[in-house]
Amino acid sequence: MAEVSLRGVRKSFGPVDVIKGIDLDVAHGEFCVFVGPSGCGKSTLLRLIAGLEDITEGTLDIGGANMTRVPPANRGIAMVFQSYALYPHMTVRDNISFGLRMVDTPKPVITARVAEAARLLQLETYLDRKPSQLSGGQRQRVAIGRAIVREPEVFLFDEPLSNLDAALRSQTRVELLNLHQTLGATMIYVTHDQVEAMTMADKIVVLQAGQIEQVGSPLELYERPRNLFVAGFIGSPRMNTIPGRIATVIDGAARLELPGGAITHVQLNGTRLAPGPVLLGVRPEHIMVDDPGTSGEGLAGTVTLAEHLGAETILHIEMAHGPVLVARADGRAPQRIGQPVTLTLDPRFCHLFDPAGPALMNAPG
Amino acid sequence: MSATVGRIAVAGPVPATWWRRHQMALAPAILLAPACLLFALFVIWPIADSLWVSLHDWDGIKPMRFVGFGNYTELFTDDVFYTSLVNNVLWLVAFMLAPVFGLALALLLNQTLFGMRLVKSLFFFPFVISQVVVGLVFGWFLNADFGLLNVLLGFIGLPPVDILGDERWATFGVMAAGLWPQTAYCMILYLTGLTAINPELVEAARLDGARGWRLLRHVILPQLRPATFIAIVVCVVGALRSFDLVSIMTKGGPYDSSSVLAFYMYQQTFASFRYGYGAAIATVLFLIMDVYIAFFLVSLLRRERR
Amino acid sequence: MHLTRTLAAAAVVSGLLAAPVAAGTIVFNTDTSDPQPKAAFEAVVKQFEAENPGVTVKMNVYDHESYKSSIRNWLTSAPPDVALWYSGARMRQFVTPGLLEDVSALFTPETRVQFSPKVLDTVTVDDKQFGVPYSYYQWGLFARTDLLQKAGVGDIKTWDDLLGACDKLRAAGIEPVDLGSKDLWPTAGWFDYIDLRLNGYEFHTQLTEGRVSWQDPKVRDVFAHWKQLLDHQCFIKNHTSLSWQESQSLLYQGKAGMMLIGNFITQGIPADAAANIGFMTFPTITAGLPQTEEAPIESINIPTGAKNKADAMKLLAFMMRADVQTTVNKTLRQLPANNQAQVSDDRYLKAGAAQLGTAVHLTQFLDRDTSEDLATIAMKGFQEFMVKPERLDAVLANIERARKRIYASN
Amino acid sequence: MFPTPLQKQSPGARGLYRGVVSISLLVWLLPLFAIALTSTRSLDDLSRGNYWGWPTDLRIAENYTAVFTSSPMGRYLLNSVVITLPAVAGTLAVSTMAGFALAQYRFRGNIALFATFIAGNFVPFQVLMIPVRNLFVHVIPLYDTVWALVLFHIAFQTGFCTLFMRNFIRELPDALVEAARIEGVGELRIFWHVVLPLVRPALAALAVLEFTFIWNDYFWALVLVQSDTARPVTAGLQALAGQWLASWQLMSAGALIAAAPSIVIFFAMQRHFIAGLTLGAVKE
Repeated sequence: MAEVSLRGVRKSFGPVDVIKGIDLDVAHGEFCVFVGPSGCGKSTLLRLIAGLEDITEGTLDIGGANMTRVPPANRGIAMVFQSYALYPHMTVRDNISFGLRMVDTPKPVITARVAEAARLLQLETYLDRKPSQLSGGQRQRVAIGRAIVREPEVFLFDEPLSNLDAALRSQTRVELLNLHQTLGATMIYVTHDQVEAMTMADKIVVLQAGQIEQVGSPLELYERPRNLFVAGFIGSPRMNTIPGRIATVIDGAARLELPGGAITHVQLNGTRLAPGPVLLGVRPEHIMVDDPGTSGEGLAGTVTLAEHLGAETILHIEMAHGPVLVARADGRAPQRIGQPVTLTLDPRFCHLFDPAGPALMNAPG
Repeated sequence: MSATVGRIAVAGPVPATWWRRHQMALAPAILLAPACLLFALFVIWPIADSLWVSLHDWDGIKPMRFVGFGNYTELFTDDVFYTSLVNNVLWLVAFMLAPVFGLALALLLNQTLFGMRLVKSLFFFPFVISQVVVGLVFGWFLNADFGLLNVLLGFIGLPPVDILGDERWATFGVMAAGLWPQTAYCMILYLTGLTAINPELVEAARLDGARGWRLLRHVILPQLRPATFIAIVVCVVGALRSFDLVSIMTKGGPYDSSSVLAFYMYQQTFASFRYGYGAAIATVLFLIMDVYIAFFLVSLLRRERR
Repeated sequence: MHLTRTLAAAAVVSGLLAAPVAAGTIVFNTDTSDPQPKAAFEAVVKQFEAENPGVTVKMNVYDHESYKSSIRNWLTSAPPDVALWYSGARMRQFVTPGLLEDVSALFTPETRVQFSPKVLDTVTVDDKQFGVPYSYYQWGLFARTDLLQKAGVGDIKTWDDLLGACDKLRAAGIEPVDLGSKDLWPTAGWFDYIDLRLNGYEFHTQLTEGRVSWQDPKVRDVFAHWKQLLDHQCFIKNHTSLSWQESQSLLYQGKAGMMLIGNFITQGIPADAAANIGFMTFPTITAGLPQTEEAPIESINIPTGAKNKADAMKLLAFMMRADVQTTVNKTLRQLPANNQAQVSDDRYLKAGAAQLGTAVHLTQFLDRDTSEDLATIAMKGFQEFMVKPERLDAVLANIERARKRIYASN
Repeated sequence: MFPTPLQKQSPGARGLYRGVVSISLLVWLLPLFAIALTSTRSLDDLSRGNYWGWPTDLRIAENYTAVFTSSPMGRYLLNSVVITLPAVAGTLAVSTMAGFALAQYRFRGNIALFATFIAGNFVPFQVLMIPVRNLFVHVIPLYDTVWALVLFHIAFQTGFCTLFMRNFIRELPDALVEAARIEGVGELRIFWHVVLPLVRPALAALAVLEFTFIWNDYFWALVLVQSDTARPVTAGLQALAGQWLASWQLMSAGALIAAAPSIVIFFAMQRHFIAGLTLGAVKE
């Protein structure tokens, strides 16, 4: 079994703390994605697991064994680098077999493993080429092949798709997931792209400034973000946040004053909240856009931009007294730029946040 | 093909030997050892030893006699030392022309017509030649009796000049020889710099209406800053180290008027056998250079930190 | 330097242990890189080895100029068994710190008489001999007799004759005196001779030994005479940018009348010019002074640290012999130091032998008679004076400052 | 491109440009033409004062042969080769190892050590003259042998070459080394199998550059050797200058012979040479 667990892991470079205490368990066979903005420490965390950086404090266990001070080669891991790290002076075959050759693996074993990896990754016809003669996607597969032949218990991926174009990226995502199915190994995957995280992960770890903001399945994070950061990071277009005030709480529902004096009501579902400033969070698909006058309680605004994506239209609406909101409308939405509209927030899908960050209440829906 | 612990052992038969465990610390030490050893023995220690020798009176035979800063105080009263120091400053100033000439040449030659590659190489190759040969070539070119320069002066009706034999001109004659390869070097730096400028940047500037001198001044030159930096670095180093040409063309003469610190030091050491005094001159040269090394290091390390 | 010394000692010791020099081998350092000296000493070594079976001589041939500095290195670190060197002050500077071996034993009553006292003096310190002189040569004016005749110049016997010759040659469109001062030392020939002829041997010796001020009126007098030569436009114009070799071609091409130089110049005289180039002694200035001439003497020495002194002494004894000196000097085109050796049949050497035979005193030339340090400063001063005579005071002050520094520390 | 490419201009302008460049080149190389011309003259020409006219009869073969027969020029050239090749090889070896260590490992004093190499590279080497000479005379008995020069050149050039190699290796993706490390490849094997193949272009550039630097050295040849058995061609040429004073045709031929190897290397490996020289001239 190859579960990975980190306990109180810290990393500092000189006086700078980069990783500030991480506790995390990745189960055997899980596909775990570290996601976060650049500089959040996700790559460093991966390198700590790989053993490329020394852990300053805390412990790392892989497969139940303490690996905190074990050299990378002995941790039972393999890593695929963002740049693929292919040796330009070696053929594909030599690249894939390099590590095995350097630790004196018997020749027949090498041959068999390279053949198996090449078959799995459809690289058989390219084995004698140099990396410079391969396309981006092929190079990527070679890098994975090099990891596979080591037959590791844990695969580490450091933004492996960021050098591919959009079409290839979604295709490779699927291939990687298939590979995960086939190999059944634990995979830890670093990306800054929340779409990748959402589509691939069994478990997402959102990192920010060296700390874990939230851990959970993609839908958990999407629906129940623990704080403003996660709420804003997961989902595209991002969640709208509107500053407001809880004026009164009556019968488990809050009366919310929004900028410009608009009023809306939010069911608190048992959460006890006191009057005071809050941020109202609502995802674009939960804002209904109507012509003015259709609904009495709506917020008035003007369309400033309409992005027609075919299946849907992303409308940017400047509120009369407040921020620009983004709403996801039907692909054939009739609204045009400059047009005044009325917005209705679906009360079932409203989140409330403390202006300092933590979620006060996630949407019940 | 699911992974098992047992199979990993085959993939990575990496016994955790003593070497394995410590190689991250040992490898750099081993790799650095030869360089550090050689550098310490032939560069670092000699600098210290040279400073030590400079505090002594020593002719290489008799025991060294400690004289404190005696050699240095003597420098203050030594006319030849001053002449050499002033000449070094002149060299420094004159060598600042090399980047200017080099840039001019680079601008002239930065074309892609047929044959320009060869032309550029030909312009460059004075730099490839040994200074000994450059010295001989120029010494002869400037020869008072039959040098080509005087032949050419004769054509336009000017009297011959004895540049290397005249205290007023000797230094300039040697510096001219020094500028020849130095300009070539700067030229190649600028040519490379010009090639590396993003053409879109120049096009954009042209669209904004910048042309000729203004384009050069406001767009091209700032882009050439790295080249200028290196050009100045090598010119300063070249000017302070100047020895070969002086030694070959004038031997510091007439009567030390074209001497430079490096040459005067050599002469004091090996012609007058004043090791301590020679070392003191070397120290002064070293101190001048230190200011500059410090400047260079600071700017380089600052870049490193970024 | 302690580290160096300790390591040096260790290196020497290990060197001794590691490579014992085979008995019967002599290491012989020479500065005979030029063709004629090289041939001369190769012949010497061959003959010596033939006469002393079992002894082999290993020659290390150095270039003439760098020999002067490198001898300091190996004399103090890894001395050979035998080395060529100069006599006089240059030798004494190595005798004082005990780097050269006393070879007085070679100068038995029989051999001693073969060397004139003035020659023997130059290898003698405290009544002990530290080298064997084997060769020397004369200095004087090498002149184009044909040009002098054409310009109406008669014998140059006195100072005024010399000044007159300058005027006449100049009038005839000939550069009177050829000189190449880029190497500095040719100027010292002029200084030495004017001083010797004007102030005499005693004063000159006091000056070169650092016992007299360079601002002494007698020294100023030397420069006053020199100034007369400048005023009479005796010297060629571009002498500062010419080496002595470069300058000599003016003499051969008939563009210049005379040159004050050592006999070594005769090696380079082209056949067609030889007939017209004569030798004369430098003219008299002060009448009645004992005749003194410049005659640099070469000698052969044994370093104190030599490993095979027994065989080294044999080589010195061999070099001392009249017959050997005859052959060597024939190839060298110089004069044998042994007065029983034969001067080779060469008119310049015959003239030189005659000149030096009558001389009462011999000097070794400024850069061998005084410290190299002082000589270099002085010779640069001479060159500067010749170009800018008005700077004489500064030049002399500078030399005097150096003299005080150098001779105070000794 | 700046200045404006001439392809866009009239043929007349291009012709004018070619004229200007040709004349500049002629003036620029005039001293060299002069020396090349002289190396073909007969001695008669020179003694008759025909320094600059057309040679009355060409003596190319004679003069160039005479250089070798009348002087130890052949020996000097051989010495230069024997000094330069091991010195270049040694410098590259030592500095590649050091450059790799400084670029790839984090350890205390890394930057300080790096700065020391850079600073040492700029030291006016005359400062080292007396101690280094004493070292070779008294401690390491190699004075007046080619090995003194070889050793010293390796040591001194290590400063520059380490700076060069360190920066080059620094530019290589760290991942290449890390990937090998994860696969259990030993550090020294990483150096040999991964880094060395990757730095080949830098090695080529440095090799050419160092070849000319060391080949052209004059100062140390003067300080550390003195006999013909060890003297390289630069110092040899200067020594011959005394012997050949009147024989300008030999002097010129000798100078050209001495310069030839570095010129040949330059033209043969121009791309590498310029790449080495201009490293750092492009980006900041």
